Amino acid sequence: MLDVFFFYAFAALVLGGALLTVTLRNTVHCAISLIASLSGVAGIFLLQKAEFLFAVQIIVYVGGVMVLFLFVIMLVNLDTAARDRQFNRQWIAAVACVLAIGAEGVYFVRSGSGAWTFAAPSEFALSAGNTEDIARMLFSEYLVPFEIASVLLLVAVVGSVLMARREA
Amino acid sequence: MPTTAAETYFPVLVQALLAIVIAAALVSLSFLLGRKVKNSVKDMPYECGIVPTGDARHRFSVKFYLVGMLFILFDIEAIFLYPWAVVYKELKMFGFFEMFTFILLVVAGFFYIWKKGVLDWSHNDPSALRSPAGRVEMRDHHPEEILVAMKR
Amino acid sequence: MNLLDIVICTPLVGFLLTLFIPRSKPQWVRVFTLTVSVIAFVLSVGLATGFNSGSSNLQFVTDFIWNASPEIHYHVALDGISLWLVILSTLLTPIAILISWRSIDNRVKEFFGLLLLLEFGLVGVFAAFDLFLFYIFWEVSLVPMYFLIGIWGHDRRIYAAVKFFLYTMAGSVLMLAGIIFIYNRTGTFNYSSILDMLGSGRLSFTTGEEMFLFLAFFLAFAIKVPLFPLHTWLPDAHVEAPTAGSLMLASVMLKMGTYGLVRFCLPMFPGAARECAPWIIVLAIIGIIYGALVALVQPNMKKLVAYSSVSHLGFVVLGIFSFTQMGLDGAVYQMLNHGISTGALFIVVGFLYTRRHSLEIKDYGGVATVAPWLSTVFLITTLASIGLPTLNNFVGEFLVLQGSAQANFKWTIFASLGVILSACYMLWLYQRVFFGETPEGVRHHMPDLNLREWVAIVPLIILMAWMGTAPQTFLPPVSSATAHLLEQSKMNVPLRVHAAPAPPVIVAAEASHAR
Amino acid sequence: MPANMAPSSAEILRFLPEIILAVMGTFIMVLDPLVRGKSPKIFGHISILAMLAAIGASIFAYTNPGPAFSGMLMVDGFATFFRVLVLGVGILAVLSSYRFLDRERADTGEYHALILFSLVGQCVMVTANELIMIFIGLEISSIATYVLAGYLRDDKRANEAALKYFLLGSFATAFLLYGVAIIYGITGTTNLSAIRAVLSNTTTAPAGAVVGAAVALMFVGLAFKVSGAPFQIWAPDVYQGAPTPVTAFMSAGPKAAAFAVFLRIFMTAFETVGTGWEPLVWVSALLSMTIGNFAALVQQNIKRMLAYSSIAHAGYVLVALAARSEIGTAAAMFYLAAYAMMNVGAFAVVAHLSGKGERRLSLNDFAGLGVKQPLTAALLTIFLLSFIGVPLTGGFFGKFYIFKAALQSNLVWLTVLGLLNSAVAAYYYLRILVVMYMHEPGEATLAVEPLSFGLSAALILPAIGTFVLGIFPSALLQFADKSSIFGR
Amino acid sequence: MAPITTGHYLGLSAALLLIGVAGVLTRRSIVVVLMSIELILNAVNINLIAFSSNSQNVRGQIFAMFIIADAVAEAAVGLGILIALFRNKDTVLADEVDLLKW
Repeated sequence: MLDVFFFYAFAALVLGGALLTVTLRNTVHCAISLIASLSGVAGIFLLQKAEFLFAVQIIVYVGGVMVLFLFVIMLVNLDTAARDRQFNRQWIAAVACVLAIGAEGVYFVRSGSGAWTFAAPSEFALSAGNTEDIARMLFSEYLVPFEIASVLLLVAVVGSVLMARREA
Repeated sequence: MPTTAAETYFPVLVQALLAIVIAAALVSLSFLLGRKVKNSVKDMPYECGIVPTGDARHRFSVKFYLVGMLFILFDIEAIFLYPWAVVYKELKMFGFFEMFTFILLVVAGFFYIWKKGVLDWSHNDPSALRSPAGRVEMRDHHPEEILVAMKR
Repeated sequence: MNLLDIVICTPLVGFLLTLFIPRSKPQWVRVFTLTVSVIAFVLSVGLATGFNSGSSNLQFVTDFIWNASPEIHYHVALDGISLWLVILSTLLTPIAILISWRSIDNRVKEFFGLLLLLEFGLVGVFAAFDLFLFYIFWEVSLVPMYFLIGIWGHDRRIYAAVKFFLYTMAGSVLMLAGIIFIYNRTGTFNYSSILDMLGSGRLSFTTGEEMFLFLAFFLAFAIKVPLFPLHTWLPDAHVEAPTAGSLMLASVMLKMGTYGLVRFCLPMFPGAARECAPWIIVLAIIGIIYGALVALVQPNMKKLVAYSSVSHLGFVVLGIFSFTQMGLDGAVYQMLNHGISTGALFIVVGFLYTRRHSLEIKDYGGVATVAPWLSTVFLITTLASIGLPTLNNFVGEFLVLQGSAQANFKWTIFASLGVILSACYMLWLYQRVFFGETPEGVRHHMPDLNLREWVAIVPLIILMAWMGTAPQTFLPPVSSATAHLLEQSKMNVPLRVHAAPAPPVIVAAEASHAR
Repeated sequence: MPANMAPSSAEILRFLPEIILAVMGTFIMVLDPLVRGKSPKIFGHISILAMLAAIGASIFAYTNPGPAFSGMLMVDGFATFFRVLVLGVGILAVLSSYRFLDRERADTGEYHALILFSLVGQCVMVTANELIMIFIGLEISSIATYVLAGYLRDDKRANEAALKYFLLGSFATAFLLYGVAIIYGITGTTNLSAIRAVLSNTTTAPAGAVVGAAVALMFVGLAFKVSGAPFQIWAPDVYQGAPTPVTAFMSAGPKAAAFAVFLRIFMTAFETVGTGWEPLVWVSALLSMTIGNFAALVQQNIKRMLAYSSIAHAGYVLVALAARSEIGTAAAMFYLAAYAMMNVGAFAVVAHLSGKGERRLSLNDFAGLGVKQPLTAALLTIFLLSFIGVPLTGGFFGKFYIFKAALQSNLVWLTVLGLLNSAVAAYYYLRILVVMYMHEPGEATLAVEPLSFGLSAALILPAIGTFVLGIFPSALLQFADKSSIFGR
Repeated sequence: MAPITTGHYLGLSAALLLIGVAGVLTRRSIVVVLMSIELILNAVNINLIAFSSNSQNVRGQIFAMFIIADAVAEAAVGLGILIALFRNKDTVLADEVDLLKW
């Protein structure tokens, strides 16, 4: 019961935040709505017993990415932009795309659970320690993606320094 | 034994709610009960605070962005480190080498940043953005101004 | 490696070696390429002497697998039809080099090198007996001609070159689709194997497939011929091309189209070919008359000759689709004749152009008085082109008309109109250019033929007379090849089609409307 | 359990090319601030050596093919083919950038480090047999390429190109991920072979509509990456705005790698639901060819024209995918190899001609190149003829194999329309030839500098390759044929 | 109230995807477009976590970790590119980025 309540509460937070993000005029307000939305996502993670991901979501998104966004917003001083027209002229494309995805969603809702067949639960159930589960699999089976992720970070370091830094 | 995540974290929620209520109550009480005086001295920095110069909206140095960016990149490194630490004992030496390789590459990135001088704040901010819309006008706050404001 | 392979390779090797001649030595280039092309010609004459004209078998066969997957054969051979077309190509290349000797003075190396590359492609097209190899040579011959027109042509050369390339390309991609389709069905590109399979019934197409394939091939060839109404690229290309380009284009490249019709369309898709024959013949006859009428009113000599080509090649198509021995013999013979006489016409027009720098008929007049030998040569060529008895075209046209009369007499009547009209426009041209008042410009700039020009034109004049008086030198190999071809194209054909003579044009048209 | 997960030496060998590239990329990155400005060419040399070593390692890894790291990677003929292909593209791109970087005074280690990192990503993509692995490889490659596109920071066109590429690229990635997530949900795995097993088992197969939605989402994501219509809108802007050697690189390397992923996912995991996705690919192939070719007809900017042509060529490869057969896969592989060579070559010529600041990019700037620099013009002619599909060039056999595969799968209309398209395409390639040979030399060609050593190498090597593929195609095709079964 | 099933999470994720796509396509401000892309990535993560808990295997969560890492890398580079553009152009509106035909 509590579960249901929390789900709808977090879902409202997620969707409300998201809607405000894409509609608000002031970019700083958009960023703050985004934080709300992402926090809601973190709550959703928690409901699904993904505690580790919950922590990551808070640390990385709310603590990291959003700060970055705010820095950039201040760096490029978006106030002038906020006074202008807010939406571009791609309405038709947007409506078509949204309708297509929406129709798909309606189709699945109407056809009910029959349309969905989920993968059968695996033989071993998740243990209580979410982080241990992740760690065991990450550092054995997902060894290569993990190591290669460091290259991804390096690319990001070189790329952002190269792009943002002004050569002396 | 709680069965769902929501029940597990119910105490946490109660605590969070409590914190919010207390904080909100304190702020709103002082707002409701306190005496309101509005003059420019009230808007001045308190005691030894620095007198603000310029517009609050004036541009940040790109250095803030760079440092922020570095922070979250190493943040990612940290989130990989955390589960590793949890199972470190099981992984033994293999786990050590695994993480060593990972960290080595990230440290190479750090070295690069260091040598590039991104962390060097001492120079006269060569990486500041040039202001496209003309310089923001800097206003000086003279002591007389403050005195005049106080008299009002 | 037999003689045919050597004939094919000589121009290619010559082309590659030309690339290494220093740019500063244009004369070396001229001499070298002329030598190479003469060697190729002499070797190809050896082909004719070594050819057993009584046999319809392929001769000088080389067949090895060039590419394993998909299996592409380097399969070249000659039969009576390809033999003469190969020799025509090797004969006209040195002549083309000779007539460009002085008139081409910029980018000499590229020009003469490209002529050799063109020769390589042309000889290959006529010798290839593998569909894929044929397609490759077909496209290879396209590229040098594109550059020849585009770089050394006249004012509107770029338009003409691009139009030429695109028309041919559009047709040939459809042919490629057809070739791939056949390959997917048979697993081979080897033309002999495909014909064997068709003959033995191991390969057969449904009516719809056969029609699709026939049209895919036919369109590619019809554009090249060019058959009315696909001819519009031809006048542009001819007028804008340099003389050597016009020569090679008219004399040899147009034959690629008619050759393809004879070689591939008839034996592989006989049913569809007969089904479409009435329509194609209507187009051919329209082409004959239309070409002649348009030629009649042309103010430009090259354009006049170009439209006359449309008219002449209509005869060739008529002969091919009459499905008679005589008609086919005549069609093949007419391909050679047209190559010789129209080639000669372009050469002589080129001589006039180098002297007067104009192609407009109104700029000439009275040339006969200042350059009598030039006039004589032009006259002989004109008469040959008209189809005067004892000259070459007469034999070809006669055979074609006789063949078509066997199939349907009405066609002959319409086609004969074309012969009469050709006499009109050619003789009128001759009269306007060579007789009458001699303008100032002509009087002072019209020296008679020089030695190089004599060397270029004399072989063609000899051939005109030879082919007109002694066709038996040339016809036997052709006849045995066409007889074999007719035999092949009767296979797998439902009786109703080849037993009855094709219906009269108009009736056929009405009948299909009724359907 | 985890302790004995330590990889065997065979597994590490199979991963050696990526290791070499990553280590050398990091090395160059660290070296850059240390030797900055002293000997800028050294970075290029190192990266070429690294790529050669990686090619060697790829071939060596193929001597002992098989899966590695719990099925994450699959070193098979397919992977080796594309590894060598993308590395070859990398070498040619670096060769053609020496002079360019020198001219723009932008010769830094970062450029080469990013190219090597991007190659790490591409090698991972083509080797991966697992969706997470593919995703990470794709992202490394893409992010590095976004930055490379905006490498000349002071050039507004490059800024714009990078931004557009980044926005649409990450949008596409998000779509791809959504599809992947659904696939994970209904199959419980991200391993391609395991997904195939689930989807092909008729009793446990998930509902078609869900699979269809997931496949469609992934198709959208991948079509973005290979610039297939109707998701091609980014390509012309990005190709035009990016520095030319980078355009050469990204229009061949990452594109080939994305196609490799496309082929591997759709021909292994989703092969059993092929009738469902074939119409999608069919439409996209036709649209790409048509839009690409017809839009290219009217372009005046040479880079933009080549960008549209690259959309059209993506369409041809999609035709091969629509054939849904092993020979189709082999044909696509062959085509991509031929395409990579002619495309890198053509862009290298553009880089050579464009001059400092890339100002000379109009079609008319080629006027008279045939007179001023016959060799450059002749090489470009070879590439253009290969683009058109004239016999004896690689492009011809590529098209031939593709349409042969399509006809074998009874895609008659697609074949006919595709071939007509290639005839249309001849027109705009001919325009370049026309300008190059039939116009008098203009200002641009008179100012063009002599071919530098690196550029000549970057032109002559692909020209030789184009001819080799055009005259002896079967050697490569047989390897592709053998590899088109993905080591199954 | 009905118990919360995996389907509910998928519905939430689909709605978030929808909002994100709409944001990417309609907003002019590049920063907001970037935020919308983050929204889509979060929609993916919601999906993954729901599937992960449904099928009781942890792969989905690991996948989500990598997606977060990637989102960070993308955001860092993307904002870097934005700054580089801003230096030269003084605009952060998507449809004013029009030197090349859009």
